[in-house]
Amino acid sequence: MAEFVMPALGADMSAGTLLGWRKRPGDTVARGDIIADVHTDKADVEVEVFTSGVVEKLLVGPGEKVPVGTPLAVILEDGKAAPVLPPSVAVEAAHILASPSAKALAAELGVDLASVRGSGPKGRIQRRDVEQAAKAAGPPPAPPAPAPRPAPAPVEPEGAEAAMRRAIAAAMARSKREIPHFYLSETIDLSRTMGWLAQENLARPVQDRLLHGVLLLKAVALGLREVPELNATWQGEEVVPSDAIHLGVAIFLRGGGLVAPALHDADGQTLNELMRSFRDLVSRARAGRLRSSEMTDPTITVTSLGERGTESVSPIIFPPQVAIIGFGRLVERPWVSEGQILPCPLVTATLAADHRVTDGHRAAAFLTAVSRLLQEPEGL
Amino acid sequence: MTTDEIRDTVLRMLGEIAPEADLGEIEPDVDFREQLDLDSMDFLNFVIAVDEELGIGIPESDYPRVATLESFVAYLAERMGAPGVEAG
Amino acid sequence: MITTYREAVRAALREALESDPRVFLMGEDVGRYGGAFAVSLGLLEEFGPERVRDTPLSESAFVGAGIGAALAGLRPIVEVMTINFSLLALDQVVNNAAALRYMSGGQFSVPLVVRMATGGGRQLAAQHAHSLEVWYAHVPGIKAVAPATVADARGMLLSALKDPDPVFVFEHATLYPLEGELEENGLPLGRAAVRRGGTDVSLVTYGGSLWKTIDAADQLAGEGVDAEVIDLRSLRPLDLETILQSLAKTHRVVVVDEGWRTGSLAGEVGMQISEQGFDLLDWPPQRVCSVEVPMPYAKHLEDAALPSAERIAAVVREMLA
Amino acid sequence: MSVREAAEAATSERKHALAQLKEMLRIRRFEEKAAELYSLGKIRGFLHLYIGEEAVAVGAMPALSEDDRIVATYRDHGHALARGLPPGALMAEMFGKASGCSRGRGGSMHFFDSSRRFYGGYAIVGGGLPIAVGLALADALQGKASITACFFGDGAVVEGEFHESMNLAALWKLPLLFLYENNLYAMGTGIERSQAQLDMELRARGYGVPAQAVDGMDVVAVEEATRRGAEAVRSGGGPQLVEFKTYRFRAHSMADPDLYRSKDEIEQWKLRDPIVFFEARLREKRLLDDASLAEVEAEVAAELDAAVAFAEAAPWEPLEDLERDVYTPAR
Repeated sequence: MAEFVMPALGADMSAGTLLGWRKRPGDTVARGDIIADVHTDKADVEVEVFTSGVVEKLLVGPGEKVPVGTPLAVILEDGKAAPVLPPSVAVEAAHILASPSAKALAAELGVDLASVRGSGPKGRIQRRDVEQAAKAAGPPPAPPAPAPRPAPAPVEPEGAEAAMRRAIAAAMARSKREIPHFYLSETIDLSRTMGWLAQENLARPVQDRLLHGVLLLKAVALGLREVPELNATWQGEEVVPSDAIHLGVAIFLRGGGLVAPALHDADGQTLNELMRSFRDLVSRARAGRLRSSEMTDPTITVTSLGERGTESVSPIIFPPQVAIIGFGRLVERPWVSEGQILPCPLVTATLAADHRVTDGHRAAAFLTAVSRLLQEPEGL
Repeated sequence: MTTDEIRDTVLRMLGEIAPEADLGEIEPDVDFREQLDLDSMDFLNFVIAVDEELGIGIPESDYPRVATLESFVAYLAERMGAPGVEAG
Repeated sequence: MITTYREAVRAALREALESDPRVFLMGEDVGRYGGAFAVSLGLLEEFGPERVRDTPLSESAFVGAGIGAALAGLRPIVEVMTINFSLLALDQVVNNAAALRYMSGGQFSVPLVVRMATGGGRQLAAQHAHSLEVWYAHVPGIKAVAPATVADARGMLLSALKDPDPVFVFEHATLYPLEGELEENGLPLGRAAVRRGGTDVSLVTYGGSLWKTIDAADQLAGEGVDAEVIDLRSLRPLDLETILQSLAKTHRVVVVDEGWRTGSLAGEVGMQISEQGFDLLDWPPQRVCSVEVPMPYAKHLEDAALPSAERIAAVVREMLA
Repeated sequence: MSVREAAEAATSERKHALAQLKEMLRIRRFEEKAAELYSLGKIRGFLHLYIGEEAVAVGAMPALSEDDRIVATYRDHGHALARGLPPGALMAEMFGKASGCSRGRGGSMHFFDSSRRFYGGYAIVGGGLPIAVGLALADALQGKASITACFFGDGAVVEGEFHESMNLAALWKLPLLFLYENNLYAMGTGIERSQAQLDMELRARGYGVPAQAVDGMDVVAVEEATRRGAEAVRSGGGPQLVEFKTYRFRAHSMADPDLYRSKDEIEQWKLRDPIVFFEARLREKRLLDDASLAEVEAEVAAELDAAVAFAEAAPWEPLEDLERDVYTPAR
């Protein structure tokens, strides 16, 4: 391992400024090749290298002024194995220029900054350089799928997801500690609902197709008009009812994590509008582009584990809200309908409510309202 | 459009819905919704993408016939390969 | 309801005068002339000379009188025609309005609102184009806000009137004809607003510079750069939290401020970001401010001196190169 | 007038006169004690003493009601005491204590008392004038009978704010009583070297403001002139100005070597010391004798000692409150 140092290009030269490199790490150099351009007080000089081999690493970036003798690059001499540079030497060799955020990310992703080439001014390492280094160091890259559209939102950096996990944990713990939960559940026969939905979707273009989830949302919103106490927040020592109905919709992020941003004024939206805003909310949630008001405005939350969830779910209330309703998986079960036992599509709705704010009687009224609304889908 | 071209198009669209998924690993004859953890919203976006790009509107009743990658490609090939023949 | 910035301010003035007998408007040519920027047009006829008072050109006296009237329980709105003339009243602002509450050990509040037009861009040359909001935002004891939209032109004035302490409202002179929606945004006076979401760079600005910053963001969008635009709305207090939330996403920030670069509000924002958002920075905080010259008259010179969408976009391109 | 009425009049005149004398002595002794405490380092910063001008504050204040509003200058000890601010609170303020009339935030130049409508001392010469215009404007707009009295000196009358305030008050016919304390010197500059026109009555007429000048060393004359001025303002005729020709026996402030005036000029004025002048008058009218004077002095001394003790014992403001009262807490 040989070091290429700032040469003394004249008797009175004490320091030189690297103008630019002619070679990149990995390039082979032969004795006498021009490896860099250096500016001295007298002139700009093409500098040659005296060892043949392969450029291992560039230690100084363009524009940097360093004293004569300072190591500028490391050359792996021909015929020599590449011993691991003792870290002290590498680090002392050059002050590593990296942005604070890049340093923080490098620490999180376990990337050694000394091994990263900076793409910023004066060779400063930026986040993308660290991200690339991390990717390079990661598992063999998947075959690059051709992606004509702009690259989808980058994967949540590890740091942010851990932060989200911590935030959810804190909120759930506080909720369990402070809110006296009580639970009620109701199994709802969706025969007429799903029949109406199938007919409705047949008549609609694909773009306007409705998901049954939207019907659940609208039923909850309209149900809250009949039992408004559940549409409120707990502030300080008292419940503050909300005249607006903003449904927090639990959205599971790809690769883990959960957010429950608000669908504003859900009760006032038609099914078409609600479907469009629901689709928009999900895509923006997954792209990490939610507005702050969507995070702070929900007055109640609706959660559902989707097709591969369980039959019922007993959710925990998101403080400062005072209720949450969870819908289980749609299941086909024998069900007594007009005196006959028929296979019916059923969903179990479980309401968790804050006993400081309401009681079983009113909560039951809400669930029966939702059930009734779902069974008259035309009214949604 | 050959079945390979159809498969590439389908894979690309799936890549947009689940960017972090590893498309190379998809088992062709296992429900890809499960493999890629797609929920009903993802699948609807996927169906809409197919409709927008390939002009084929998949009715809900046909959803069971397009659960795996292979059956999806075959379904599309049939719908495209033999225009006029209504899919089952 | 679509209206103009000027009419939105007038709507707030009328609502305040109607709803609160303690409110009165005082300033140069606010009455018979209808306001130098026609903001108070018609208010004299509607509310009479007692509550819509034209004043002699005595900035120190009528700003001081505004403070005194506030001390005695009224809710005066003083209009200083432009920030350029407000320099004559700075003694009353800094030594009395801002200090009386503290100096008197909390015995007096000064619920005063002072409005003034600000900024350049209309070829009025050096003495009539100042953007010195930072001088006011520097002083503890007063608040400084800069409504940039039609909604804020009304909303922030009404919030200012509810504030028990002096609030200085800076209305950029080029904004008066701006058209927009008069809806309620319910944002507290001190909160910034994200006017355009984005993930690649945070453009922080206020007042008259908002719209050229949005133009820059639109230009950049065409080049695949997704810029977030934050409208500070309040210069004191400064909503650093909203800026840092954005920076946590974008890791790059440019502050756009029509004030001169040295000692500008942009400098203060950049410093607070460096103090509390250091680890989020992937690039040093950047500024686009007025070139440090007394504002020239010639249009091509003034345009070059003022921040512009092109200059903003250029800085962003450099940061993302 | 019946004998009884005459007797009553005499006793009330005697009571009032003794009260006026006591007020002037309270100020004189307070200022002498302040100078002493300043030299001991208990009082810091700037200190501007009122010694020599007591007749102005003591004469003017009785003409102003509780509801009237008072604006003073940085030489505000006399005005504050005459308006009724407790000496203990003033002393504590100069000690920088939390029990000071401004919580230790203002110091000697900035005494405030909202309950007594005392809107403070102002260190910027002329800075209080626009405030006074505003206070008067508020009363006018609310149709209130109260008036605002604003004290200012010969330094202020050459400030722009004096011109703007006189014009605005006169233009809007505001209930404002301009009380001009002409003590001949603005710090080190005599009025002949700062004012092109010395006749304030003439200058005031330029704004259409009736003005009168009176001997500021004669507490009775000051009281009569101030009452006339106040009544005229109360009648709604707009602002009035009263000029008190007075003199300060001490330097501008503790730091002032007082080189700009001759010693004998000071001695000449001391011959017309407002307290000595008033005492002699009362003795002549048999309203005062050695015994009653000694009694007044004793009362004043006791009150002053209590004030200093109060200030010594008063607590400092806790540092955690440093940022309190910059803004009004949201209710």
